Amino acid sequence: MKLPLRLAVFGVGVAGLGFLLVWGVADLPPFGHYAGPYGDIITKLVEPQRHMANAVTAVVFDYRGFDTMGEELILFSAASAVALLLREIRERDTVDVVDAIRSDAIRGLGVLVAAATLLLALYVVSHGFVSPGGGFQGGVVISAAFLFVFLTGEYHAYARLMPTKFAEPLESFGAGAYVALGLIAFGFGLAFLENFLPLGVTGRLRSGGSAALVNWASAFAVAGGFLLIYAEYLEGNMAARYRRSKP
Amino acid sequence: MSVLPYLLAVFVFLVGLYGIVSSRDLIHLTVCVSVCQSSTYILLLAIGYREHATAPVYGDIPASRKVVDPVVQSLALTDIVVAVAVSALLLAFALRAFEHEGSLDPREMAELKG
Amino acid sequence: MVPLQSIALLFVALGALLVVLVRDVVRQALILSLYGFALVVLFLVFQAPDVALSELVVSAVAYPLVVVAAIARIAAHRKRRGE
Amino acid sequence: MTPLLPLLTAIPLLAAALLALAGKWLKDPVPDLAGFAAVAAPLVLAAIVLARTGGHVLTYWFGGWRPRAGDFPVGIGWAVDSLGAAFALFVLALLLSALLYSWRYLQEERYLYVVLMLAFGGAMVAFVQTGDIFNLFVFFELMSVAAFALTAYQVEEASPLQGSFNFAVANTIGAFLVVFGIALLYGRTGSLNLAEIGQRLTFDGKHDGLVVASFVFITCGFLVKAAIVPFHFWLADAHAVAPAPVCVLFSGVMVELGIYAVARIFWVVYSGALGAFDTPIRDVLLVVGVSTAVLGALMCGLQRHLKRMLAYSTIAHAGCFLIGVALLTPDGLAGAALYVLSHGLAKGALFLVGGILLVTRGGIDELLLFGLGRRLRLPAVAWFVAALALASPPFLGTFTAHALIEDSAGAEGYWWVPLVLAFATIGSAAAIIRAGLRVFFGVGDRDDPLLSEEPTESPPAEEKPRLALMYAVTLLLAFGGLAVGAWTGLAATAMEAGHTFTDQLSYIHVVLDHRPPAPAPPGEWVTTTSSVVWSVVTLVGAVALGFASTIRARLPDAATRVLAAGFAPLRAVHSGHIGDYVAWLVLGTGAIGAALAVAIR
Repeated sequence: MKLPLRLAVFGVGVAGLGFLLVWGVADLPPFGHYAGPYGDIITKLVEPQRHMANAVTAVVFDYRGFDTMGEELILFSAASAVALLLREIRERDTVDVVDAIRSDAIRGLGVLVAAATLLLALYVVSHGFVSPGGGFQGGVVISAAFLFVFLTGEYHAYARLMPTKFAEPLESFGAGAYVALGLIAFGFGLAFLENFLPLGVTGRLRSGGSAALVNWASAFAVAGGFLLIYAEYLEGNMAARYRRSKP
Repeated sequence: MSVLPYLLAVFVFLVGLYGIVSSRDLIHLTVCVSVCQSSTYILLLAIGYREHATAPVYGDIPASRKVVDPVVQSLALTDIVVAVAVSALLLAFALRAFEHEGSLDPREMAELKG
Repeated sequence: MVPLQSIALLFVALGALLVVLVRDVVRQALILSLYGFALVVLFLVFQAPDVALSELVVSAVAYPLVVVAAIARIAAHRKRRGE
Repeated sequence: MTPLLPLLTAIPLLAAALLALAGKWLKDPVPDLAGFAAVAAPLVLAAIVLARTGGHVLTYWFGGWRPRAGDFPVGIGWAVDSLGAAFALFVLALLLSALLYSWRYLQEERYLYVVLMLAFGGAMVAFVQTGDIFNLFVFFELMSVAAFALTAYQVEEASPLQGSFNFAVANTIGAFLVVFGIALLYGRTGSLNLAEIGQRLTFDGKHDGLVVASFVFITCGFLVKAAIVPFHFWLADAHAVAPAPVCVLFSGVMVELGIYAVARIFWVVYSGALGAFDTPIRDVLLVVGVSTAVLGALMCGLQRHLKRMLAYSTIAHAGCFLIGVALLTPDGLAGAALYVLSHGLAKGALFLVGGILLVTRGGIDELLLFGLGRRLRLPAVAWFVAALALASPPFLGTFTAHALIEDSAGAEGYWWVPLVLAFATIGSAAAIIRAGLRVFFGVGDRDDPLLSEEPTESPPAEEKPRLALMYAVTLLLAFGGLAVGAWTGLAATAMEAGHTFTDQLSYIHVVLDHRPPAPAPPGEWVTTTSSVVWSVVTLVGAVALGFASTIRARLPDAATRVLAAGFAPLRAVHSGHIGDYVAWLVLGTGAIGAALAVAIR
């Protein structure tokens, strides 16, 4: 179809779809007046049942931990597929790589910022049951730490720190550990992904029972998955970019 | 006023769809897909919001405070991961398709016809 | 609804429109990042700090960067073909 | 048995992660053997589960969050009835066949292929068992992402990756529609458990905008996966580029899961609230199903790329499945279930023959392969046996499925349904027979003015294909598809399963109140004369049209021109342009929504 015809088809469709969308959301409870009950029941139960201060993390890793397992596997499958698809192009394109940024100050700064981000990430992961944060967000921040190394232009440092050979096992390990933790509970005669450790004290770092382990598994899976995606996209580029900047 | 945030989600969704339909570049199109997806987080979080309520995290606040719904937030978190995973994959497809066709314009690569 | 929420809503609506309407992919990636920040603010005023944190890292920083990387690859490829 | 339910999905998923971790260091046959084991073990479990579900609904609560009777469910629950268990078993059986077949079929990074197949299979198994709407979405996405990746697997090939791109974009937008529907339902009921949502909607008794819109969004979202017109465009593109063993799963179960989800959501969530509007819902779904069946049947007569032709045949049959479900009767659903079984096996065999042609003859194009398959006797047998199974011959193949749907339609006053089923079956089987005659026997002409030009696929790298294993799997599937119709006892079992599936109240009681399900009335199936007559008509029609199609080039020029001109718009609509596909998707959702809005308001 030519663009005008396509837009005409789309326009007619959008009239119907838009009407349907508006008609549907108009019957929702007014904004700011969520009627429950799911979230309310959880917020009441989470402290006495789970000794966790962050209800969102409790839902993600405990009440609905099985969803999160599926989610880790989505990331795992997608990242593996991206690696598979782009690796071949990259191998074809890659040539010698020379670092463009030669200033020691910038290099030092990059590593410093990366280290600080990594520390922050570990804090975010470990405090997931206490404050906003947790395995998913923390995992993303871990991967961001390595991005800083990349952004300051240290290809060799970056390649040493974060080659795909390190990201790939990390994500597989995280995803596998998540499923395995489910099966461990199973081995104890409990339900799949049921808590099998003491719950600890609310507000302390070591609260949350075995959901804390799930939290870490998820952090590894997310960090590994994101690192792999960055690596596959950025590394090929580095090669292209540096080849051009080569004298 | 009380439906405005919901209408924002509807608007963003439709705008994203328009972008996909009218796009002339697979990378542009992929970004429009992610705009479309962001409408789902807006809708989810808007549904779970409560007036004069705080986030469902009880660091120092008394447990009697009204809080917003934690479930929609966890659903939105899941949705974000899914979004990035799919977008990364779409970009990879676009790159490979470019390798093969030498173009990113969906009009020029309609090899699968009929 | 508080004023801050209205402003955030407005910015998100504008951002979405701009991301879609800008046809140049490099500029689009930049605006995508700004749109991500608008969403972060919206999620904060919706009392969703966990979601805002993820959105900040993923949609405002990491994803636009990946898009830019993809664009750069295409550019490099085109250049090589042209040579 | 119930405590073992999560293993059905946990074993393949854990194996996928472990294989990805260790795959690089494993010597050649180990990843494959691990893959077989990781599918065979849950396959055995699924068979046991199926045996235990007869008349029961098994529930399982993850994380130990089993609610007390009457309490609000805070965790994720699975609820497995006979139909769900049968589907899980079927998924795993086809997955094992595909893995065995592809032992030596694909070479590049092959442990990753096994990894993605395991994730794909594990996701599909979870998808059919779950009783939680967001969990349904999560595994829908996992199966989609694995499927996108698998279409693009043969990275060495120059095959257009745009097929995968179109597939991914269309299905992702379908998923957004599903999320919108879920969000609306959550805003109304504050729950994600299917039984709880169904109970609350029924208790509310409202049929307002929210209920109708969420129903339309979820239904249309899943119909994208089911390749129903006008959401079907991606399917042919994806099948044309995906490896043959992957197509077996796409056509055999993935598409069908879309319809399964529509049925599950309709009966558990909406059948109470929209109970008074059975007729408009039935009519809208029937219109959509009939258009799909007709369009698929017409399009497969125009394809020379064998996998693409088979993909359009899948679309024709998907329309028939939807017709069975759309009757909104237990028997129609039972017919659709049997149809899925027989079609999945037969269509699987056909794709595998396509793969054998690729490996041994280096092509997948009907006219380029003309007569080249003469010495491939066993694949020829498999091809024609599978074609026969799909042609609904008396007491074989899809016969019982057709008969159940036709009888149920007759009881509801839809006398024309057998005509549509016959049209779709004749069109699709004739195209398969035509291609088989040309490729394996060199019957008819080498040129055909009605077939389109397609890029041809080059064969995957091949060292020593395990042809014996490939032949064995292919023949097994083909004869399995034929045997389904002969096993008449299966019809009665399917009817009982259909009753359990469609009993909303009983499902809710089982999940929320832990009561035993209401017993289903014993299924009793008698062959009617009209179903035998229709089956003879379709068989004769398919064979006659199949032979006639091989010599289409001998038609007078004027007739050819008229036919070509008639098909031209149909062809033009399938443009390969993703923007077009999304425009149609929006139009379809809008139209279905408008029709239901008018009828229900």
